[in-house]
Amino acid sequence: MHFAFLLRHPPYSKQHAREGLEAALAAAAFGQEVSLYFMGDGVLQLLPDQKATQLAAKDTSRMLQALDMYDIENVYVDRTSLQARGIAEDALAIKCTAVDSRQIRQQLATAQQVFCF
Amino acid sequence: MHFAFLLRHPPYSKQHAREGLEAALAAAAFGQEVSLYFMGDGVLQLLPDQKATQLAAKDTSRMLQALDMYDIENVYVDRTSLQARGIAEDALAIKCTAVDSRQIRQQLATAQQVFCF
Amino acid sequence: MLHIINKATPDASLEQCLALIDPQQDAVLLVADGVLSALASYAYWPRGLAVFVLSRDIEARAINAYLAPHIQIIDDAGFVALTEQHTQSISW
Amino acid sequence: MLHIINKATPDASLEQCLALIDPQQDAVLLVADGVLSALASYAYWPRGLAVFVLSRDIEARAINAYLAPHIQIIDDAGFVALTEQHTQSISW
Amino acid sequence: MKYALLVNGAPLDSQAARSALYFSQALLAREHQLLRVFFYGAGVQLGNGLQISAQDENSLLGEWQALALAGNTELVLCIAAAQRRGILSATEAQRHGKPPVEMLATGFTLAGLGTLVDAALDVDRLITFQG
Amino acid sequence: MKYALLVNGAPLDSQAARSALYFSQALLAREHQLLRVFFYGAGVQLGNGLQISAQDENSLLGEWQALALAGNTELVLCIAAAQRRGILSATEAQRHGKPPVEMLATGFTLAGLGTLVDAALDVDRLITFQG
Repeated sequence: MHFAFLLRHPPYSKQHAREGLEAALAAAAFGQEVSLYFMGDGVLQLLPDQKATQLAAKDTSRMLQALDMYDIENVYVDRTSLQARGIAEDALAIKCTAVDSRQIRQQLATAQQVFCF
Repeated sequence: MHFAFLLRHPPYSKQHAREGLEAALAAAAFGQEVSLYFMGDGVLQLLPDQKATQLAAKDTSRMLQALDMYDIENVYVDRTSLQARGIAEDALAIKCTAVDSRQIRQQLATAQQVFCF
Repeated sequence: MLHIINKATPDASLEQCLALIDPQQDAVLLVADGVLSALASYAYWPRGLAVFVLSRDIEARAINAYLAPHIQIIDDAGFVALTEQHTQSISW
Repeated sequence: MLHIINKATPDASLEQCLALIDPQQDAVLLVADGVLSALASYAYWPRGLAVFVLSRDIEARAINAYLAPHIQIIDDAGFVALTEQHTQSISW
Repeated sequence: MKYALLVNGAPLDSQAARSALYFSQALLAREHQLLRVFFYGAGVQLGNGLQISAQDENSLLGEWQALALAGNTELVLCIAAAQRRGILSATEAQRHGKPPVEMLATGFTLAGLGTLVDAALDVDRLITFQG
Repeated sequence: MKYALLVNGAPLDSQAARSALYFSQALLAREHQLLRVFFYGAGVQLGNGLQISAQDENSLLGEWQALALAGNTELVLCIAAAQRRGILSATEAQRHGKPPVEMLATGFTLAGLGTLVDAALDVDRLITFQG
């Protein structure tokens, strides 16, 4: 089954970034096909060199390194959200495919479940 | 001492409306001069005929009836916020003075404390 | 796709939801503080989109008189019916 | 007046804060998710307004390289100093 | 149809648990099955059995417990999310070297995210209630 | 100068308590007095003494307790806001007919909104940390 996760929150103030990724990793660990869509302030989860220790928090960007291990290959980032924040596609900590809203809409139509964090 | 309360949240989903009013009533009960400023979605706290029982919640509009009892007379509503929501000044459940941002700014300058809910 | 929105504007959820909506096939259900986006004064819903609000959330907040004319009011059973009709949903 | 903002845009706090700000006398301090409003791509701060961000919130989120040029970075002691200088504050 | 719910919002500081309760009651009234409600994020706070409802409000927790009995519905708190927010069963407390106080409300269980994934696979509809 | 803080945000689901902690440490380092921290709204959840910090994170609660000792600072939970969110002292629990479990973390007290008003009158600066 195909589970899509929309990751829309910036890291650290709240637990959405962390708990969204944990849910996605769990779905993959339980053998489901997982796709991730970073959008809105969620694209900030993808910035390299985060210093979570400044807030004594769990470094969510390190959790992204685990995506490979869980065979999560479908990692997408909303191009408009990157542009609105002045972030270049090649400045991200992990490899993502930049997509637009139309592509996201089409891909979500094939998902068994869409989880929103 | 003069304590100003900015009441900016709509009633019921969260506790801001209720807990903001409770803090204001407490300040008045402890003998302080209190002024209330309803702004943004906070103006929705002022609508008559709320049915809080639909959500098994505490009716915050009934708390407004207590303002008189606590001698809170300085009750202001942001005119722009009402207009943006299509709400007439005479449609509110209690008597408020409609003010604009400039007036609010001037009045806050005289407050000992500004509490924001 | 059924889009369920529980947040008042301004909020990123609304923008993101609108960017993904297909007005021909999708429906929007406003619940909790989300019902505030059903006010007539908030006019950003695309033409032709089906927008529903939950009656108990409207009544609790006493905003019946302020709703945009095309908004459809449903009860809890109507909410369930929407989830029966739409195989997919996103709660923003 | 010191305005302390801890929320990312879009959010009603920003609008309401901007409506009350006096750019000549007031200062804005961005903390927590509020620091995202210091990005160069977000250009709604009135000219001449002093806008500060808390360094640990910037570093945690790794957005140093993206800040608007007029934003001033301060540490925790700088935050305390701002509260010393301003007799009044509003946390939005 | 078979349903499961995911509730992410705190019981008092969001309307999520309240909205989900009314939805669940309507589900049962329409003779759907509600297999499981998975509480995640701040939503786990509903399962704090030590909470006391104020006199002037109904007990949201009690209504959920009644719903679970009526619908034969599992109420599951995500164990990791609950632990982060200080909600432990007596067993969990003891495992962490604390006094074995039972904080979990009657009718709730602690389980991992796998039970959310399972629910998503078992049902016709999984509906999320955000905070 | 004399300071007091008002913390309205939940400890984990907002950054309020964390930001307020660093601010408080900087206050003491600059030799200000921090008389009282008043936890209101979802902020009261910091005072839940049954919480357990995960291994990979520092204990926010423990750091607050250390700060309170170092600064001779009162940590006060709003009693009404705490009760709504299920956080009770043993005395309060018993008064409501529940087993007398002490949920309040060491160093915290329950008190009414009057102590917030008092603090606002007693200090030179009252700074709020929102959720």
